[in-house]
Amino acid sequence: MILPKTSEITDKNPQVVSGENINLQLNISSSPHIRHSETVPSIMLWVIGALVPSMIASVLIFGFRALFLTTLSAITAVAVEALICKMMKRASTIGDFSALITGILLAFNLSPSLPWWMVVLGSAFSIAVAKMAFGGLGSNFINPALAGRAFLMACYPAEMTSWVAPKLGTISGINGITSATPLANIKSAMANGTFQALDFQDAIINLFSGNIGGCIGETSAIALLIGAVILLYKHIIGFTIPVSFIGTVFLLFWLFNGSGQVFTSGAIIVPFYHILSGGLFLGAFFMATDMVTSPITRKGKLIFGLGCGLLTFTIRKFGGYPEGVSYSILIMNLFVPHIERYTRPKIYGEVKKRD
Amino acid sequence: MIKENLKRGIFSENPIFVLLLGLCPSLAVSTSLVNGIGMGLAATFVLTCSNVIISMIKRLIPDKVRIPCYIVVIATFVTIVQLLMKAYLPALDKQLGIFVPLIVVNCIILGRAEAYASKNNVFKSFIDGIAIGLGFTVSLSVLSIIREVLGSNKLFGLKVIPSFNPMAVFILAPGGFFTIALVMMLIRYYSNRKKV
Amino acid sequence: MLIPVVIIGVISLILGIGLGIASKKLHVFINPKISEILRVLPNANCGACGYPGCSSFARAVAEGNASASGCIPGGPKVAHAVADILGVSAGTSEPMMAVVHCKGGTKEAASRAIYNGIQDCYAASIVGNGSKVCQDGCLGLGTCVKVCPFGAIQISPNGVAVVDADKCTGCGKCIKACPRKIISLIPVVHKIYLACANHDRGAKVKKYCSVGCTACTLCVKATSSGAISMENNLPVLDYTKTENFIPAANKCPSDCFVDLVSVRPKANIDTKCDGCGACVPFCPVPGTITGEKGLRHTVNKEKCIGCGLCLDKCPTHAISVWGAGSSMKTRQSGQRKG
Amino acid sequence: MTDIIKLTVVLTLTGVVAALLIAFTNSKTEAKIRDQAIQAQTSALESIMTPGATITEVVGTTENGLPPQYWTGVNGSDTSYAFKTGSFGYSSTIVYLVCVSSDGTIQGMSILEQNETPGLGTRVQEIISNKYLWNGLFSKKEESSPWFTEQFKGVNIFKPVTIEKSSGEWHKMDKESREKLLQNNGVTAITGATISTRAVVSGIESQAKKYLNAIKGNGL
Amino acid sequence: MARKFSFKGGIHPPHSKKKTEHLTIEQFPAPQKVIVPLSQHIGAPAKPLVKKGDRVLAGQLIAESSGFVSAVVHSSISGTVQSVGPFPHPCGKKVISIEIENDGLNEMAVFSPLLNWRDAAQGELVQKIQAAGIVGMGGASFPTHVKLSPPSNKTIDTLIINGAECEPYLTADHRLMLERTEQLLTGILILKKILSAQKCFIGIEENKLDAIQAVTPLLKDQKYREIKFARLKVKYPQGGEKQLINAITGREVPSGGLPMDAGCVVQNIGTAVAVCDAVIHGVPLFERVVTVCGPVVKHPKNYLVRIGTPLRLLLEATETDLSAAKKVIMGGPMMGTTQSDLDAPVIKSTSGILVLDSVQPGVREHPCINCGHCVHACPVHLIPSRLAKFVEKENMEEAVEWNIMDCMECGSCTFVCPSKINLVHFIRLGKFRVQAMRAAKAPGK
Amino acid sequence: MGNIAGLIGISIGAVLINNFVLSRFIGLCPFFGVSKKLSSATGMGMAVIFVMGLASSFTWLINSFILQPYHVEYLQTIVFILVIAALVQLVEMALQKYSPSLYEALGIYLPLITTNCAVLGVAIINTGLNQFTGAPFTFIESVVNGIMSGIGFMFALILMAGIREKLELADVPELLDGLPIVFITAGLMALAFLGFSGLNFFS
Repeated sequence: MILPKTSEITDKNPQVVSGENINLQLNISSSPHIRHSETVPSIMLWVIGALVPSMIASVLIFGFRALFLTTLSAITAVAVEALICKMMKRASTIGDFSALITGILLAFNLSPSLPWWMVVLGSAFSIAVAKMAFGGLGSNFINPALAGRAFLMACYPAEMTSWVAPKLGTISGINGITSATPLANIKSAMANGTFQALDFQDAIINLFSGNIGGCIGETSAIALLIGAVILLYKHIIGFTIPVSFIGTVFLLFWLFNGSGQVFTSGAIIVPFYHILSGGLFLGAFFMATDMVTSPITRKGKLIFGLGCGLLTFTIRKFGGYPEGVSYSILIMNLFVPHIERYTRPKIYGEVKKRD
Repeated sequence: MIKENLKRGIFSENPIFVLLLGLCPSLAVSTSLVNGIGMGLAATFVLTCSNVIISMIKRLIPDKVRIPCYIVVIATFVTIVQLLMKAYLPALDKQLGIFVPLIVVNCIILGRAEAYASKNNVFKSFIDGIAIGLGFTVSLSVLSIIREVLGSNKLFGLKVIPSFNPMAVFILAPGGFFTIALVMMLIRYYSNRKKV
Repeated sequence: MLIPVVIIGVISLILGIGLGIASKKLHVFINPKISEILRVLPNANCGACGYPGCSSFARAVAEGNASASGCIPGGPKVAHAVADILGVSAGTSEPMMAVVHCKGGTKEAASRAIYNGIQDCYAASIVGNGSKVCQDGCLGLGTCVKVCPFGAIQISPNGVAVVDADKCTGCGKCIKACPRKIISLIPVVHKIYLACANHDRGAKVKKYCSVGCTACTLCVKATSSGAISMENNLPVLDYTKTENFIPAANKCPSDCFVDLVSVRPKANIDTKCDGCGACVPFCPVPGTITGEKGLRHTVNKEKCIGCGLCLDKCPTHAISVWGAGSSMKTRQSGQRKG
Repeated sequence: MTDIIKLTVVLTLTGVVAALLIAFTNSKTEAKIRDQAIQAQTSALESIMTPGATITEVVGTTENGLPPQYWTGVNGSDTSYAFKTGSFGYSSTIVYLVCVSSDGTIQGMSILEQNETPGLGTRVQEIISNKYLWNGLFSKKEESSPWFTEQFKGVNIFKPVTIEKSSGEWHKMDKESREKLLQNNGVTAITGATISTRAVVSGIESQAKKYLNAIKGNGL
Repeated sequence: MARKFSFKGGIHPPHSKKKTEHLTIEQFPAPQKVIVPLSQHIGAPAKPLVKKGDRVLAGQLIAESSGFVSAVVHSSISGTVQSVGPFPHPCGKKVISIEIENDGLNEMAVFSPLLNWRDAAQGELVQKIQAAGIVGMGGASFPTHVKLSPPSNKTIDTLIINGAECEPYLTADHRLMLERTEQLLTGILILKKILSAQKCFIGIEENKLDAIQAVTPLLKDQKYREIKFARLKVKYPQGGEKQLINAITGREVPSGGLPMDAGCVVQNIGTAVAVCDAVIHGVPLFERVVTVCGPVVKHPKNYLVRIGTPLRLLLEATETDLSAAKKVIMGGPMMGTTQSDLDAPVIKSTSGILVLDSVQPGVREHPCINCGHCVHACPVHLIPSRLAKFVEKENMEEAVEWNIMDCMECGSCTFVCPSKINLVHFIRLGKFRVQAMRAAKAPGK
Repeated sequence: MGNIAGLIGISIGAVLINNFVLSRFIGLCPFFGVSKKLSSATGMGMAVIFVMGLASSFTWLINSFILQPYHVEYLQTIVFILVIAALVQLVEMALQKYSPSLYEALGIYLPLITTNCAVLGVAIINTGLNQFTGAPFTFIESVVNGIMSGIGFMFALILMAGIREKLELADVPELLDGLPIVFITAGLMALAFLGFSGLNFFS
């Protein structure tokens, strides 16, 4: 079906020839005739705005290289999208700002020490393969930024898992190890049996402020929360996915905290440590909630969030990677068509079909 | 006629990119060029031999046991290849692993047996086997070269591009799928251009 | 040597007997067409057709659910073989082609508003009945283009659907698709049709369409066979009564007819002419055939419309029609009878 | 009925002929295949033993923690022992041969099988070569062993083996720091593949120690 | 009055009612010429009873109904029939209409009032309504007498009067509630008597405070005590029949069914007033209240207009700047239809005429991003974005499977869509296609 | 109960980590062929699970009681494929005769399975070593491995079918429309499944 934009239609339409009963150029179109002011670019701009606090935090934590990589990633994403649109001979879609978000989110998921050309490669992959190959915004089934991260992870695992220390100091409580992420620490601590030695209370303050090693945009929980509040307030994301996602992770790590007990202070601190570290907040608020790749109904979103949480727990606890948020979201993305199929809302006045 | 057949096998009826047959081995063993060529030649051998034998015995076989008989013929040659490889190319055999016996179920071979060898004479079937087999080998080599160079920056165990940090994903499963998509896209692009 | 032979021998023996018995005991009747199709398929069971295996594809084809060319590995050869089994060769009836009964594009026909919506004729017709003033005109949004399996319809730059006579197979899909019901089939040999479907009459039509039929009935009068009649202010062409709508087409003051033959062949009078003048009254364009009685007559090529009405009237078979008309067979007077 | 007999006969005949063909090929290749396996094992053993050692295969009982099968290499007065052992790495069981002298010093080791992540764990078998396609294809192939296993030479299994993560990979080190590493009884980890590294190290530490102790306990 | 009635889904478009909600209804002068279409209702068009040259009186029957689901048509002025033929109609097509030239005498036909309606039989009352040609005046234009004659196997226990008027701009019902409160309530009582419904509600959105204040005191009166007031939450489409039933009774009309399947009948304010006029005064439906409003309408008005008055006259009377007009809409902005011909007349279901100065995106501006706004807005709980995709890809089976036929085209999904996709247009196209498909498959056709 | 843990390990390995389609590249032809529609993907998946379980047990028995005792392991390929082919054909005929409804649901997919390398693949894998225990597969283990590999296959197939049905609604560029985009989809799926690598519940 040929679907030109409004402007094109009006241009292409013939001049109204005056004839019988014709006096003016009225438009005929289908109802409704008024629209809400919210647009796709406005949504995307709000998301970008919500990412600004994290950006500032990352510059404070990792220095200007973080900003450089993010900018580079964003520019690459937009440029690749523009190029592909041109190659496909379709109207450029960079005006919807979705490529910009993909670029920023990808950078937020990368180590600040990553070589710049890897960032460019990942960003180009995100846009070209995970998004534009399927027809661009709205057609992709998998989160492009996360696909880019997974691609880089498979390409350059060593570089992707080497971290730099935060600028503001070492992680208190985990002295000596500055280049690993808190999650890698807890994982190895659990494996070595030195788990009790970690001073959690101190660590959590650092986790909250973001003064830890990790990816560019994921470290500062407080900055991410500010962004999340903006998105929630603007109704761009709902509570369903973040709450079910983070809640599931919290609950599972609380119940299976490794100490065998549930109601001790040590047991309760473990899930806090887990939800604050790694990319959980970034993932739960900014990537699992990606509209295109998450279910459309509330019930579907709930299932999606629960699934993400369960998978994150599984990968963090039993998997080969210390971090499981991005893979859990990617895997749940694959389930979205089925979740949507089975969570179709009950329509008004639904009549049971008789077979 | 031979030339025509080869052209058909490699281009117009390329088993992987056009007919979409034999995908499993082509993705699994195309991680290195040596593996790719080895697999391709092994399959070519089986394809040619079974084509010849089947075209010979096609009249003797009752319809009901047609498929089992064909499979037996194919499996025989696969086993022979397997044994020969184990004896003379043990390293390659180890690399190809399970995919050598899986040549039996490669749709190309049974497909050619059914579609061609069971309807044509011995010589024609022989040529067809070689042509399609070569097409398979060429396609495998193309895939292998792309994947090995991008994925490990190596060919025959030697580096290819200076100061290129290889993208390991191309050796992994996702890279296999991406590569085949890429090649199919290029083929489509050029055939579209030809038409226009 | 013995062990492998025995093992395989025994296994194949057991399987052979098993299969043999099973094929007898478990025999189920299948449509012979299916097994016939199955024979010509590659039987690679590759699944590329989207069906689970060759046999289910064969069944789908036999039941008409899948196209004969659905087998990708088989290619065109197999497709032809399958088609032969199905016997989908075209019927023996007269070849037909689709024509669009409207030629009022953006230049000729007026709009009453700007349509702003889905580019589809149905979609436009449910929003204030489209943007054309004419209630029966082609909306030009290409719904017929989309359904044509042969790529035979295009929207002209002028904004009306035009059928490519060479590509059209007369399958009739566009007829069902058109919301205005202005596409119909005509016998391919005729090449002339009325390109208007408007039921208004007179000056009213002229106000909004320069090529609209005004129901002036000149075409009816120009067709002696009575093959054109007026129904609800619109001429109706009866293609079974005559083949010759050339005079009618030429008479139309609004140029509502479309002749797919761009240049009609012209009549020519050869030396056999004895100047009897019998042909002159039958010529629909006065002053085309001239000549003095008894002398060889001549045809004014400028005026001749190539209708061929004069052919049968010539007692000496001196008139023939030939010329640039490529798709029209050169006709010799006297050859056609009845 | 004749139908059934006919198809059974055909199928059986095909099978028999096929079996004959295969059996024939097998008879011709059987010895060669066995040779290949033996040769592969010998060359693997030779590469990890001190050169010139006489290698004897010992097929033992599994009593007292003895390995089911091991090799001794006698070189003058020195006796070294080689074991085949394995441990679960990141995504597969890594199987390797390790040769230790009676005091627990690793003489050499070689990875036999692994199916780890390409680009990460598979680097346990990585051979560093700087030859390019254009200058290496027709030149003589240089024999070199993987750096990862090379660094185990001289490490003592009776002392705790440390895994060095921060100082870079062994093949990038200079001679001095390599010696320093050996003094610490340490090996370097493969960047990003700590799990695979740890699997190999802990496998050697526990298994080889156990076997060596068992052999020595048996008075050999 | 604590309880607010509402339903699940819906949207909050700007009301835009400020300009007209305080304007009293003005009588619009009878025009020089009226065009009375024979098809102003759902069902078979009426059959003309007059011919060219006949003289007719205002309120005189000029066309009789041609079936059960059909409605009679009356002349709205006194004058001479000019012609009977195809004339522009608000639906965009040309429809057989009766053109009457005004003789300026405004001579009324003789009406037969029925003052003692309480003693009349139900059938008689229905007949009265049928004879007055009353149809649903909210926009659906379903013949009222049909709604009032439920089949014997359906019991109606609830009558709901729809005072929601949730469409932006429109204030016709609002003004009626204020200015003709008594007639309205009487009309409701008549309707209730006809249906012998036990319960009767009048639902008014809470933003029409003055209307609530006008109606509720009267409900305390002994006469009108049977009528209960329901305060409705301000939300579009609160006035949708099915939404209103759901909000007030909690019941759901079964998919593919009618309100009567849920034991309810919903009538519009305008209809109730018309019923009162028809029964008590015997006056047929030949004029109605129309809100004329919009950004380029200089003097917005609530007019009492003769049916058949061309739109142009209304726009001229309100000094509308037609050069700035981009769209003329009959009805509200959410469900109204665009007009291409200003000679189209006001018909029985014309609740308003809006003139907008902006063109909304016709098809889409961005691709669907699956945001789910349409899902939350849909009062029928469909997934409009998916339906639109199915229609676009012409996958009608899936569209039907995902309940495309249940869409009521309220426009909520399109209103909220950030991609500015005209989902409603796609769905309407889809429904049309499905109907065409079914018709083609139906046996015997 | 170590046995149960071992079986769970095999199951998770077969379904998630070493998924036949997404990481082993086995059974790709039907994966791409029959994933167009969810309904046929489900039917195919069920049929594969059934046949793989059946084939695993048969081939394990043949391998352990005939091939190994007589030292004719080199006949593996031919014997296995013969048994599988005959088995599939018999099951198909039996279904067609005795349970037409089941045949409609599963049986029509059976011919496609004969040449599905997944079935032969799992039979051959079962003759090797269990990578979790380092010992040869027991009968139960091999049947579980067979069924679970089948489930893994179905899992991937169903996910793919869901995505492909959704892709029908997307505006895929002409150059990629059809199979190329399906390959890219499979690649992205495999990329996501890398997240399962190294999953180990019993370390």
